[in-house]
Amino acid sequence: MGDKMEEEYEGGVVKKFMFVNRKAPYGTVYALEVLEMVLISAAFDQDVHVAFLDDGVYQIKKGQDTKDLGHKNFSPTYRALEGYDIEKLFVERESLEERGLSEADLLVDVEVVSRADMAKLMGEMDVVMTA
Amino acid sequence: MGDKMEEEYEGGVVKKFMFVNRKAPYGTVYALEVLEMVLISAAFDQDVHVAFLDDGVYQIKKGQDTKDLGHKNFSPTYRALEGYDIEKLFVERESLEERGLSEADLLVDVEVVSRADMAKLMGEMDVVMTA
Amino acid sequence: MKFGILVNEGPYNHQASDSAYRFAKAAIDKGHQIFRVFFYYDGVLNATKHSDPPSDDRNVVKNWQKLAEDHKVDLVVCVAAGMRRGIVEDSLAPGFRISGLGQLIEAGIQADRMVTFGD
Amino acid sequence: MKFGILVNEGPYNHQASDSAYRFAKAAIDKGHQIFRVFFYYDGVLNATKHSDPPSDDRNVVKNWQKLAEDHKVDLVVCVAAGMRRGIVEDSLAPGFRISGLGQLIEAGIQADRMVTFGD
Amino acid sequence: MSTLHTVNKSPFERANLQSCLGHAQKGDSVLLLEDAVVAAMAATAMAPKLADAAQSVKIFVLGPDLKARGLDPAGVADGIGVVDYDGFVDLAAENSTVHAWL
Amino acid sequence: MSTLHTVNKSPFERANLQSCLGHAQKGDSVLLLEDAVVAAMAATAMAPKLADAAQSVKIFVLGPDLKARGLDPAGVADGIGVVDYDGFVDLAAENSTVHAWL
Repeated sequence: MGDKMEEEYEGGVVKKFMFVNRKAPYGTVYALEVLEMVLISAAFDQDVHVAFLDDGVYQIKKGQDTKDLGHKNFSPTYRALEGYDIEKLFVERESLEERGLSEADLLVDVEVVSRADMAKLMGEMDVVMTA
Repeated sequence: MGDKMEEEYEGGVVKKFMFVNRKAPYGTVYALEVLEMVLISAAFDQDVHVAFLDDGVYQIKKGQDTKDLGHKNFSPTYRALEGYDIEKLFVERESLEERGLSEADLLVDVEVVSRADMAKLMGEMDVVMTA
Repeated sequence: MKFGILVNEGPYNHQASDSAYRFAKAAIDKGHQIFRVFFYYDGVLNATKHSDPPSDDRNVVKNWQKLAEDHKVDLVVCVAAGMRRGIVEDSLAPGFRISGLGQLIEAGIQADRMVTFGD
Repeated sequence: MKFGILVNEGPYNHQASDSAYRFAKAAIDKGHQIFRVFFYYDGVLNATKHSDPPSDDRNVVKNWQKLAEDHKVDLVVCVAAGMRRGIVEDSLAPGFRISGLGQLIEAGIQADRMVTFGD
Repeated sequence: MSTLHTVNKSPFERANLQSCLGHAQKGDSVLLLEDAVVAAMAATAMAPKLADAAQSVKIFVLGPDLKARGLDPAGVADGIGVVDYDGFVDLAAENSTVHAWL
Repeated sequence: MSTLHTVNKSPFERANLQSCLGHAQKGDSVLLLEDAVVAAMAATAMAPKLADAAQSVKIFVLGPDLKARGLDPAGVADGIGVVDYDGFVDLAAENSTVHAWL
């Protein structure tokens, strides 16, 4: 996919993008619409990072079942990101711990990092998108 | 005003209404639109209470000047409530204190009550409107 | 029992409108009456006839419409809040009507309980 | 310097759109360029031509329109977010255009700084 | 006279649950819904605060909102009742006033 | 490389200022705007937290948002700079990235 996309995007610039998720899913639409943003970004051949911290960690909690709400359950899409070459997913350890969650509760492969390392990583980005 | 309104409103029921303000003004529109709700309620001859707690206490801070924002400064309207026979304004003391504010900082006459008394008052209401 | 419902937020961005709809539906199914649903603040945006969400998601506007159709629920949009946000007669989906804020206070008086859904 | 701006919230309910407008205006007045303003989430509601706020308050939609007129600022509304919320071609105020989310990523690449305003 | 208090935001992000618990009276009920359901889980750092509150008020959590977020009703803290929308309606009917902490 | 962090919500109501301060790096700047300006006042219960943060990051507050809320710029805590929208633009230009804590 990478080659095709590089032809499509003529600018040639590669920036470090980070999409930061701090909010729980379903109570607000941000989680879903950020995910749509992440998917689109795949077409631009940028260096894409996706971060989950604070209540954002609930976005990738296993076992989401929205039948009784009527909302679309979009959580399986996080597992599809790999197919778009979006593989740099980071979760903050402290955020998991405060919420009584562990890596085993997550539905997708991620790198669990400390708050200090997340902060350092954020500092290396060119573009940070939040909602 | 009371007599005229009683004729207009045929139900004859008088309920204890409370409009609860917990949010700061300008960052969101809730303060302004709750105030519009309070003004309308005056026409229905109900037992109206207006409560300011948490960041809602900033709604009645003296000296608001919105010239540089373009927003309408609606704070003078709180002083006009008395003309509509809406005189039961309550402010929570603990909320003021946490914010370094005192009664002298407020632009309208209010009753400053403890959190415990505010809680008790809330418990006596028939209808609580919040935003 | 007669319930009044206040919806403070628009469709999709917040769950408030969905929760209000589920509550209203459950109340009706249990034999209660919905005296009125009043849409205020960004809640007025629930009344737009132009909403066209992805087909694999719920349709918030249609849910309200159907509730109005099936159970004659009175769906009232605040005129002043609507004008600020571009919800006018022309934009209304069937089942909604525009009126004044007095209709909310009236609901507070007439209904046995007012239940508010917001952000 | 080239700025890209992302507006996440609609007019009136949140200050985000006002803050974004003031930032854009100040940047232009200082000689910077606004590469694009992208409206996403409830931000798409800033583009409605039907907004008619009280005359003693600011007109958020008109502020953006005038900025586009006076300084040729590119105001882009996300098509998918707009469809959910009822913002379609017919509802657009002059100065706004509808396009895909790719325009936001492009702004992130092309602009020297992306500045986001939200809730 | 008793009040059903509803809270719909996560206590990790917003202060409304705390403000609610600071004002609820003995015998009142508190319903956690939408993003507030996370507060009901026994394993979170919030659990002691909720357990404390449950001494004087009845605490409930909306099951459909738990399930949507992948949270197992079996993991809800002791003393917190799980209800569905029917139960929400019953709580609103049983109490004389509903106060939404927004 | 340095970042301008923007925070627009009151720390009495939301956790985003705290999360921001937990991630800002030495030499970064933090701008308080909209409802977050209340955090800049010396007299509030938040002041010690902000003073602490000001040891390693530069903290600014947007003057027009202070004035709108009736808060006197003279009452802003020591070490916090008051800027207008021009200053906000300068901060965004001087730092290499802008991170909005929403």
